Amino acid sequence: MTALLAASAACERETRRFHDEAQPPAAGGVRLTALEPGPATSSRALRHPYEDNAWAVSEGKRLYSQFNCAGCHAHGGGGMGPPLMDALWRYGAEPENVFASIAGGRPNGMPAFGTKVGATQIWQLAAYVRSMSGLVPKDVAPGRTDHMQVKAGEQAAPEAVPRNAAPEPPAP
Amino acid sequence: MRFRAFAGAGLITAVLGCTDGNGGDAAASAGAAANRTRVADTTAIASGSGAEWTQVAGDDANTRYSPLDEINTANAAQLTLAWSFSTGVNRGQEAAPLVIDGTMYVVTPYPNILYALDLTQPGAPTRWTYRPEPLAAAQGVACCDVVNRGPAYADGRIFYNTLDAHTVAVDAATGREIWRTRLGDINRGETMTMAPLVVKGKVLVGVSGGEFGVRGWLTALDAASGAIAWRAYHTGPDADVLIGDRFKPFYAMDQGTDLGVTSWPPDMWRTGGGGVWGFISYDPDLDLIYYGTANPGPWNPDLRPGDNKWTAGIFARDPDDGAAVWFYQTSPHDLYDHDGINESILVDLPWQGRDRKLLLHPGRNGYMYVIDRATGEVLAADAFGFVNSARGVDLRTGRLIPEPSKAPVTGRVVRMICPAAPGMKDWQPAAWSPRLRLLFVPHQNLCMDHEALEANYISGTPYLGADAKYYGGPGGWRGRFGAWDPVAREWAWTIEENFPVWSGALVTAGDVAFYGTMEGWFKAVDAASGRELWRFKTGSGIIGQPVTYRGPDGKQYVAILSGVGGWSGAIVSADLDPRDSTAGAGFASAMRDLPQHTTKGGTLYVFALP
Amino acid sequence: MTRFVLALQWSGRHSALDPAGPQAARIDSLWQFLWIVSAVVLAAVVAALLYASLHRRRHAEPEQAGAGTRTVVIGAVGLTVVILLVFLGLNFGTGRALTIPPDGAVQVRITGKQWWWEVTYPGNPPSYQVTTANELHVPVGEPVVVELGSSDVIHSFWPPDLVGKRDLIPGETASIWFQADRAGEYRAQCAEYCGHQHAKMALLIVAESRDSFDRWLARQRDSARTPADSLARRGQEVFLASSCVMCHTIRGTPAGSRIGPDLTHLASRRTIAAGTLPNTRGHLAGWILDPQRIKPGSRMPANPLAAGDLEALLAYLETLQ
Amino acid sequence: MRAVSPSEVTRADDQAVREELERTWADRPGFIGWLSTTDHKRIGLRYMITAFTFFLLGGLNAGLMRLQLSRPENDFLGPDAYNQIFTVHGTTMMFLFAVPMMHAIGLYFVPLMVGARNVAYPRMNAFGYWVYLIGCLLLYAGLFTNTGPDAGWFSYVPLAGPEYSPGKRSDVWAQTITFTEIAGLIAAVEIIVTVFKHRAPGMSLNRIPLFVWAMLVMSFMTIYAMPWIASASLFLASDRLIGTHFFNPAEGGDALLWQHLFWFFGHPEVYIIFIPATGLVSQLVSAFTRREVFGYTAMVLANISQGFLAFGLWVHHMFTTTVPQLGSSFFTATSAMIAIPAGIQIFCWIATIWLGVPRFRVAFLFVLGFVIVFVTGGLSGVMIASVPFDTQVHDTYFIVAHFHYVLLGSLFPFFGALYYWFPKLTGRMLSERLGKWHFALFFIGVNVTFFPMHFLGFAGMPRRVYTYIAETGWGDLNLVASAGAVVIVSSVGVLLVNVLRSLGSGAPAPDDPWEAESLEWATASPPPSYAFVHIPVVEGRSALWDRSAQRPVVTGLRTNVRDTLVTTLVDAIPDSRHYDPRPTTKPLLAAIGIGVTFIALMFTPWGLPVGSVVVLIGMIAWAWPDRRSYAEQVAYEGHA
Repeated sequence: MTALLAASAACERETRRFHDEAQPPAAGGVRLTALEPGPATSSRALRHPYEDNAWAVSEGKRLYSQFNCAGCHAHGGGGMGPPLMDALWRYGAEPENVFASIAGGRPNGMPAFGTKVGATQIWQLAAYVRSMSGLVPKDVAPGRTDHMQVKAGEQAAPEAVPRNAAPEPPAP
Repeated sequence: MRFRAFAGAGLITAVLGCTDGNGGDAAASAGAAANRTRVADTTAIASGSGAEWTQVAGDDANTRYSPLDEINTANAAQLTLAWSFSTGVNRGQEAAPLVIDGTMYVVTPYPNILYALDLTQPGAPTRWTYRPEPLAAAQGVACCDVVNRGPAYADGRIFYNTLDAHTVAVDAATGREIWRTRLGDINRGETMTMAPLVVKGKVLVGVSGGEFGVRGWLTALDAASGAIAWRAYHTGPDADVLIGDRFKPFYAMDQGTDLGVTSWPPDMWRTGGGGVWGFISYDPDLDLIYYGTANPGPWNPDLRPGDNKWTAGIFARDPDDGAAVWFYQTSPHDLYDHDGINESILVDLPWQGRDRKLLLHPGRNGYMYVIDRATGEVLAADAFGFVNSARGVDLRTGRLIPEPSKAPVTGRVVRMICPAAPGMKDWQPAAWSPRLRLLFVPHQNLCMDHEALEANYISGTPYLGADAKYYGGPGGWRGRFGAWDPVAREWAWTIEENFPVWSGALVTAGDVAFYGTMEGWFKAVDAASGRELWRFKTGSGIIGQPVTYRGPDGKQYVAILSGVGGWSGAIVSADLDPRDSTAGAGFASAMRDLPQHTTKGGTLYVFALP
Repeated sequence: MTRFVLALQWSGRHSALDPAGPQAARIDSLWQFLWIVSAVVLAAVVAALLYASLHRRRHAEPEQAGAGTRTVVIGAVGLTVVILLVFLGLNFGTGRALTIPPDGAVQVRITGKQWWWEVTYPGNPPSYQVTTANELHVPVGEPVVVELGSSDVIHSFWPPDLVGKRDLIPGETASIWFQADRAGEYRAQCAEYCGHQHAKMALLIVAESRDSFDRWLARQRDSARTPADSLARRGQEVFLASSCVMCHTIRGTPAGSRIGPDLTHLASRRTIAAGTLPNTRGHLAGWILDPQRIKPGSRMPANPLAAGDLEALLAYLETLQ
Repeated sequence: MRAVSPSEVTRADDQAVREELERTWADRPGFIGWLSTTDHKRIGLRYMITAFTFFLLGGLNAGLMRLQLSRPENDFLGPDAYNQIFTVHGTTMMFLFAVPMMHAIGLYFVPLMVGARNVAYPRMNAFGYWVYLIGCLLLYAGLFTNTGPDAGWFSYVPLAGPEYSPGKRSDVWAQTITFTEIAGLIAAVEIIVTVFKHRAPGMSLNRIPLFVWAMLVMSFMTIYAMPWIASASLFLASDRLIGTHFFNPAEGGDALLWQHLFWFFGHPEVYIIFIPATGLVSQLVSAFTRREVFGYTAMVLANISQGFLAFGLWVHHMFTTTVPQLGSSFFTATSAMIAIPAGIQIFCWIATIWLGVPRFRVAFLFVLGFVIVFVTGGLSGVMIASVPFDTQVHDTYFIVAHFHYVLLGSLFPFFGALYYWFPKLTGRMLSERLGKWHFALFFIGVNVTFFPMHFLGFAGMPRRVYTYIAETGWGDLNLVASAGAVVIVSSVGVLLVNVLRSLGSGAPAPDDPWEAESLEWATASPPPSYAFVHIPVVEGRSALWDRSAQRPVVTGLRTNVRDTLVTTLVDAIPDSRHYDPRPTTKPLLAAIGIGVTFIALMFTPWGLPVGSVVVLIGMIAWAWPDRRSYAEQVAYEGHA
């Protein structure tokens, strides 16, 4: 049973999803605050499938450099844009939040990439962005690149539990 | 990376400036003594009483020298806080306040609020506030914090630039907006951070964005209407660069037709950088403006074979029509983001036995240039710190001689390049004391590991093509404040600081020099000896420009904005994470201990003798 | 013999044994020597073996080795040594001739990328630099020195008709030179395994007269013009407003990314997708819509454009002569 | 102990001795016995069956590849699947089949051929097998979970490095290599010690069979070559897991460093496979011509010189990189030089056949096939030693053709040996009729598959392509090659039928069905657990043919404990007795520890400390004095 689970995890991790045509998150599904009127509900999203897929995350890492994300956010430490490797998320830490940040931009300087980058690649980028703070499994997260040593690879990133981001699920 | 441009703002009415070497008044009023006093008989200096501070650099010559001498080496130790003012903005405060007619004008970083403070009232209450409401998105294309280096004043109007690439003119009396001209497009990465200079009814402004592939320019606006009078690009065909018959560069390397096109791979000049975000100076005698152009884009030099004219150099232009008169390229085919934007300070000195009109340019590449400002001839270029990225400047050809072993290679880390990308000295303006004939230079001592990378031009996103990490250079200190003797071509004295000295300098006829540190200390030192006279701990790191003025009550005041940020302080102001050593384009790794020394702030401090 | 087989198999196809340049020709003559000697040696060994096996089948007892046997064996070994020495001599001669590049050669730089080739002709002044992709034009009868580098993994440049291969290794710069003596198109394919699309990473070498080479080079220096035709102009808008700009350069427009091939003169190229498909409207459309069907794993994502947009885009791309 | 003639030993004695030896040397019954055995014959056979199983799987991979390539633009396999399959094919054939199979044959037959009761270090032998098995299972577990390595069996960086091989595929490769390297090193040590210290009295170094010589040379090569690949795979794994920069040119590492390390192992690797094959050929030639191999000394020296020269060839895999021309010339010369010992061997075999009386049994047919196929491959090998020529054919189907001729050339003697030794292994004869079909189909299949590939190479077809476009014109010859592959598969099918039929109903084999000369034929088929009732004494180079009338044997070795004889290195003079340890499962425990360590190391650096603890427990238990054995030993020493 364990072996089967491990095997299916391995298959999931290793698939090369060349032919994917991923869909953007459902409209209205993105939530940025813990506050809500009436009794609180949980809206914690499921991990996006790409976060279990090493190839998708590594594609995200490649695009992160090639689409100049690194120009503002450096390799996670930030610069013109905020750091991405820490536990603070201005606009939510869930994959849907990150997708929305990339696709729709954010008012204080994040450009909206949605018209220029397809949903598949945005999901790949979102998965990679989350890997920087250890939010995707270690065996999926990328190692070092063939470039300057600037930080430990994402696979060694300690999990930074998002603070002040998505709402906590209600107490049982 | 070019740094918050501060532009030498000229105030034609108030500043007579550069009166061809008759500084006798100043010298006389300065009186007093220091062990190194000389008579500044041939130096162009600010004139007037020094009661006001009407342009960021104090005068058109960019000396940051004040003839006030109430505060002097004997009494500076008694300086005390007179009043303070919170700007309400917690980003890097690089601006110089202006003082005109009993009113102080303070401009903040984004959102670029302009405050008019009434100095005639106790505690300097706000007379009016002007909010230009620049586009918030502009913050995303401002390379190195969202700073502003100050306003300019002329004819009852305050002019300044907003981050989203507009220039505004505001009525100095009422705070009413008179005109507002859009000069750039943030979607192309164009922002404006420099302080304008007003010359002969024209507001001179330049663009930032060398890290975004902008095509850099200097633009003259009609001070009355805000209409564009002329615009000189710094890449492209001669017609666009306003190169015509009058253009007589001194060196062969800068001579030729359409070098702004032919010294680039095809079409790369369209995204070649070369903005203007430093200070502009003006010599009314020669009727020329001087300013530096920023780095070429992208950073990776392998991608742009050629000299990449007219980036990383110094232009002399006619302010009336913008016509270029000469150009000297401090870093042809710039390898390390060593812009040419550092201020040019106009001084008249005897040089090798004859009086010459000179231009002092403490270069980002680590060389202190002494240039004949009439011709563009380089008379001296001496390293003023540890330089291993170049072997020197060939005075015969004018060319910087790069050190091949330190040249960037795509895909390979080149280690220990000194100075690092922020250069030996970045934007932080130096001050010139005509009395002492010393140049007071705040600067840094950083080296870097650098890897050149592929770069993709996607408009509105960074166009860098390099990863770098900086660290303190040899000696164990990261910053220094020193007095350079341009005639002896050596330091008269230096003060080593733990962090880069990212604030501007100020020197007075009282022979007191002022500067601030990134820990937040505001210091007064004996300009002749470098002896520390006084220090005050402000609320945040200092990266602003100290100014001095005589208040309506007749006392001399010294003012400084405190509020850490800028490229060097972004680790604090933008909460960067130094576990990634490339954070803040590599600066955060050199400053990883800064958060233990200071926090964000945005406060104006004004000091006076008790 | 091999010539015969080849002639039978692929007349007009590419082959290292149908040399179009002096280098390949030299290697080909070395091969002629090698295969003839080898064939003789093989025949001799097989003959000896078969004769040895068959000639004493009827005998009951093995024979003692005599001095004769020993002499024959030593002789055979000696002959082997002689053949090898001749081989070494010829080999070093050929090697020397191939490695020394002549002066005044055309200079080109090729960068291998997953999975295409960037071709750059350095310019003097730099504004004469020409950048294209997957197509290398050379003048006939003139030596060409190719400087080779890689921006990701190891690739290998190999035009069999012209010269042997040379690896493109990240962190190193290699160079190779060749000369095409016959005008024509030659195919080069990546010869070092480089990942998913190693199979579809080809480069077309077009050898043409000096005149037409110069004309081609001059044309490649031009920026793209805004098209006059309204459909094509709309195509340009589609290009600039869609994901195309994230990866491609068209000089003269704001598109300046280098992730994918420079498209400034796309329409002048004969193939697309690194020598995989002829550059026709239909293939281009198929490639833009779903490149993963043609080159699975390729770095170009699917672009589900509306029919009208696609038509406009194709019209625009066709203007990029 | 002393040498006596058989006549001194009575038949009744003999029977009692046999029974006692059987009690002493037998494994425990049942599954535990199966897990705990340290008998080199059981382990060797197990090794062979495992290696052969993976040969079949590797062949299956090859079949899939040929199917994919049979026509242009085939969409049977996508690039992702194809790349995994071709990588696993190469890795399987080199690391899971060829080298282990040669080691397995050595571990089984070398002790028998030198007249030893068991291999040296029998528990380590068991350990080595288990480690090897874990490596095999890891690779195929990887393939079946879509984690099959896909960077080629040579795993060139940077393609196999952390940036371009996301996931765990290349880690599976690196650790598979680690496991097989450990197993290979163990086998090499055992073979060397067995040959040096456990030879039967009288078998001086100049009398040992040529196959044993070949195994000795090959084992030394293994010891010198394997550490390079072990270091390389360690470097690769640490680049991937903990971000070291061994192969990162940006940070001062070097992509070519990998190639140097890999080929410094990789080229000797080819000879590690080929040299034992020459040993097999010598045994077969001798057995089927009823004559000692002509030029024994020359043959031995040829093997030794190949062993040395093989380490001077590695750069010929890198002629198209940036290695300097002058350096290349040296490697061209060595690469050509190695043809000389190979030539000596071929000429000596031909001379032997010439002088002998050939019997055209299947095994001998395979020898003839070997000479033809191998000489073809060898000649193309000399061609590619030429730098200019190599720049044309390097990494093309010409090379694919070349090394398949060489390696499948080495498979011919292996198949020959299978027919030759199958009776010894199983006690059953294989069918000669089916065997001839097997040979004919295999010979035809190999040539039809691989000969056209030479021309594909000239026509520009690179290796490791998952497809090709129709315009290249490569379709026809690829179709021919694929048809040849069908023939090869059918020939292996015939072999399987032959083996299965023989196991069920094959003719029982006598002790020495071929009237061959080496000592393994001096015992029963299959050999008993104690191998020989009496350790034979050797009187000549052909142990059985040269035996004097007395046929002397060694007596005096205890039969109630596992007593083995240690002889001197050069002259094999009896020197001392050695106590052979009892069977145990502890090596299995240690092997599992190693498995845990290296598999965990694919995921976390913690694998090292945690796994090491398990290994340590296994090793300590293994080395812990066994009370019963100790008592036996004391009793034995006391008795002596």
